[in-house]
Amino acid sequence: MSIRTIVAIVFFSILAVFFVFTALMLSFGEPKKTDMDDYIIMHTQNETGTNSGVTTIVFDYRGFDTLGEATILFAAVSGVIMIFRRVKK
Amino acid sequence: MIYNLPFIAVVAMILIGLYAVLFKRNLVKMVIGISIIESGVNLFLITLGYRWWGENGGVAPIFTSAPSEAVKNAPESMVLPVPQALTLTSIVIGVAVLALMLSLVMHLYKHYGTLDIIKIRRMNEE
Amino acid sequence: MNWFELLTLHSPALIVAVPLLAAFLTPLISKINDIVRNLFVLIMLSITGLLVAILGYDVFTNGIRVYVFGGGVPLPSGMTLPVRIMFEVDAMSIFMIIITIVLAFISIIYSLSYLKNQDGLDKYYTIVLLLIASVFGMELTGDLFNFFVFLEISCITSCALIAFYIHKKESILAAFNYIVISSIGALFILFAIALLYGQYNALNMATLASSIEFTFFDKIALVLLITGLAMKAGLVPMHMWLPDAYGRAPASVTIILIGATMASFYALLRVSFTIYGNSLAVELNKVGNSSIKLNMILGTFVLVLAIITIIVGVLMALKQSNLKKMIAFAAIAEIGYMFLAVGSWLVALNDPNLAVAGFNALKGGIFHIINDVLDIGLLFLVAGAIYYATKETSLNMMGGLARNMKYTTVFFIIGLLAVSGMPPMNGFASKLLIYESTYLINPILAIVAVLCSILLLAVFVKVLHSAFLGPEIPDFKDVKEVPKSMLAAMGVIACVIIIFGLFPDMIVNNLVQPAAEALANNSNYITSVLGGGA
Amino acid sequence: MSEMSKIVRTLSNILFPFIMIFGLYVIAHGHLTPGGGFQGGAVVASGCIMLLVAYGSTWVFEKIKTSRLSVFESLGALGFIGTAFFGLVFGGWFFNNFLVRNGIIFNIVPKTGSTLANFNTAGVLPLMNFSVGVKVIAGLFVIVLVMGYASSLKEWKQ
Repeated sequence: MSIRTIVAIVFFSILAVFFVFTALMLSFGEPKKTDMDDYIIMHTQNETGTNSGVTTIVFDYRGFDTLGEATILFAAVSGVIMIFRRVKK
Repeated sequence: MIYNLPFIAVVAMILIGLYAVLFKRNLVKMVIGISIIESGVNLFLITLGYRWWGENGGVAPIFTSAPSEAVKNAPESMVLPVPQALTLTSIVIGVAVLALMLSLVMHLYKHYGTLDIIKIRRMNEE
Repeated sequence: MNWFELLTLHSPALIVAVPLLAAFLTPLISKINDIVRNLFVLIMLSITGLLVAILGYDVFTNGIRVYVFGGGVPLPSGMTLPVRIMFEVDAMSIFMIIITIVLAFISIIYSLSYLKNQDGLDKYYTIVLLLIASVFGMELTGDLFNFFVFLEISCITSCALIAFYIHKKESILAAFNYIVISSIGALFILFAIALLYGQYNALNMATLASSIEFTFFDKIALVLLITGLAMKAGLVPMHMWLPDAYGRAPASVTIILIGATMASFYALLRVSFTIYGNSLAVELNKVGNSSIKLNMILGTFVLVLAIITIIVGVLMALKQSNLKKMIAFAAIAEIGYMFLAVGSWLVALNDPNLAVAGFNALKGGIFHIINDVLDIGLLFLVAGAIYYATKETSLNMMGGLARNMKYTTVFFIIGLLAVSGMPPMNGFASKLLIYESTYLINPILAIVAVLCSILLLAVFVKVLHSAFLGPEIPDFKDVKEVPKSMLAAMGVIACVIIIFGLFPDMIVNNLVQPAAEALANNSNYITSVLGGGA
Repeated sequence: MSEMSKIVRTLSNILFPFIMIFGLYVIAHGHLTPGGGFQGGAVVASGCIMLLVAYGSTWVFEKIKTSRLSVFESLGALGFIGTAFFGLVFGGWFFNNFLVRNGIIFNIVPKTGSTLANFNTAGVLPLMNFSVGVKVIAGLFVIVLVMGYASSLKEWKQ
């Protein structure tokens, strides 16, 4: 049992206690506050013209996140191509 | 009836993934462990946005196919849309991190000839 | 609305959008030839630099600027909570952006000649631009989930850049360690953001700051956020990725990696002072008559880790034989100094007689960010120059390089004096501020800090002797000086270091002072979004 | 990955158009039904990867140059950030939905319920969906193609 595994076990058990506590205390199904989401559900149609509540958030209310997401995919692809650049016939 | 069963599932996935990353020696198993933690956190995001309504639960916030009485009392009957958008982003992040890690694992296998992290670290020392 | 006001109005969004646009265009433009691509990257960076200058001038003259994406007014009609994503730029973010744009310029100019004969360069410049854009995004954003997205972009791009030398097996292993640790850290941060969203249904930092009442879940979210961000900033228990990552990456990439680490440090400050600012005075438990508040616990925790970081950083630096890893451990020690300053400010937050010393410590810590970035950056550029000239990284193989690499030796001496805090250089100014204030709070801290700083000096004098002075090594006889653009990059940093060292109050008064005030009280951070509500 | 048998190749030829149609449908109707650029792009990319597996990565690697695919990906990304910049130019704010109600195409506000006339709605969103879809198709296909081809080379089989 090297020191590395002992440290790993201690780290694992502390985090396990944290996560189990949060899971048991949270209440499923009745969120405490929902005013931001209610605003979005009520205003999707006439403010952004879509019928789908999720797509308005992905592309209009929080569109900048999706731009970040597109750059993540772009970065991953150019990263993989850069790592495999020596692969010639 | 189901109290917070989804949250227990989330914690189980996160702990399994963490176990795989911390204690497994094979590189590919570590990568699988990280994607399990990733899906655990995504499940946690989705279950935070659920809202119980009427007798058979919340309705998806999409107006094309929503039943008429759900559309009438709109905000209470529909599930929260924001966590679903956040999960979309986090899934794509999971794909990107996975692609990069697997290409690095392929290169490590080409350079070191083994997938065992302990052997690789020992080879790297000297 | 002439074009200047239009540019100031839209500058926060454009500072992130212009590098992104450049990154998307680079693969297409690099099909023409290399010179056009390098010119294009430099032009786009100078446009971003112009925007940073405009935004900086605007924020320093008339306060915090809020930029809403897609809408005009922060609060939609009839709502008390913002819905859209917002960029919130105050004096502290401007301070960090100036550091990032300086590092970006130096890195690109340095890499023009440092990586000239490498292949796969068009992908390299694309990913460097994405990394710069993501560090800008991390420092400008006012939205927690948006910060997580930019943190993840900086993770992926810096991992790809660390693995740039794919023929070297150590850099691939360093990249793998880096991506594993930072993706787990980022997942913990995402879990904490989900917890906060579950509690307050708000992702905007200002809204969270005003509505936090420090329940059980906020404690867990704070712990997860601090561990995740400290893991990214290189604090002791999770610092193992930093020496390999800094040591194995090309020198021009390491400069921007330092900027990304400082952005994670800034985020740690932003989370603990702005979002949890109001709950720092929450009384957790009573010992005798004195009540132990959150800031006392958080402060002692950060102080203990800071002291261990400094000691581990310096001692490990003594033991290294690889030049780049030695400088990387010195960088860890410098990060320890910043956490020392922040921890002492946290400890001295609420008791009246130490308030001035605490604020001086915070000013010293913030000033030390820019000093450390410049000193460690200069040392890494020198290490890159040695590697470029002699293709040698381990110290015991080098010797007598001063004969034909005169300028690099001069720059190394300047960097050496600056890192260990000798008087003429900028390191001295900020470290003195930190020593004074931590001494008032707890004398042991200042004593350990001074000792380790002297040990750092010993480390680098050893390097100076073994690498530069010493007898002539036969196979280094025909070593010639590094090309002009690398010397220019090093020269710029050296001049800035000397200017900061000779006139520190010029920087402290009109750059560090507003940043420290912006960080200390989060009230106008909240009111500029929620409109006087909080 | 070497080539599959004849039966698998013909079957994948037959199946491929249906997967493409479904994927493009999911991209096109992103603002009406659940789905959008990312999900539809992933479906079409899985169709392409099915072809890659059926025909073997060495054959596909000669046919399709990765540089041309990354050009497609850059175009998709430029389309997306270009629409955001147009929002700045026309609508006054970065990422503004300037086509709703006063644009020339995609400007109608939809009614609840699934009526056929709803396709021409939601302003900027369909444009962003298309560009993100192109980007995801090209991106995912390039990743799997490069990995597949690299693993089929001699030096990787130690």
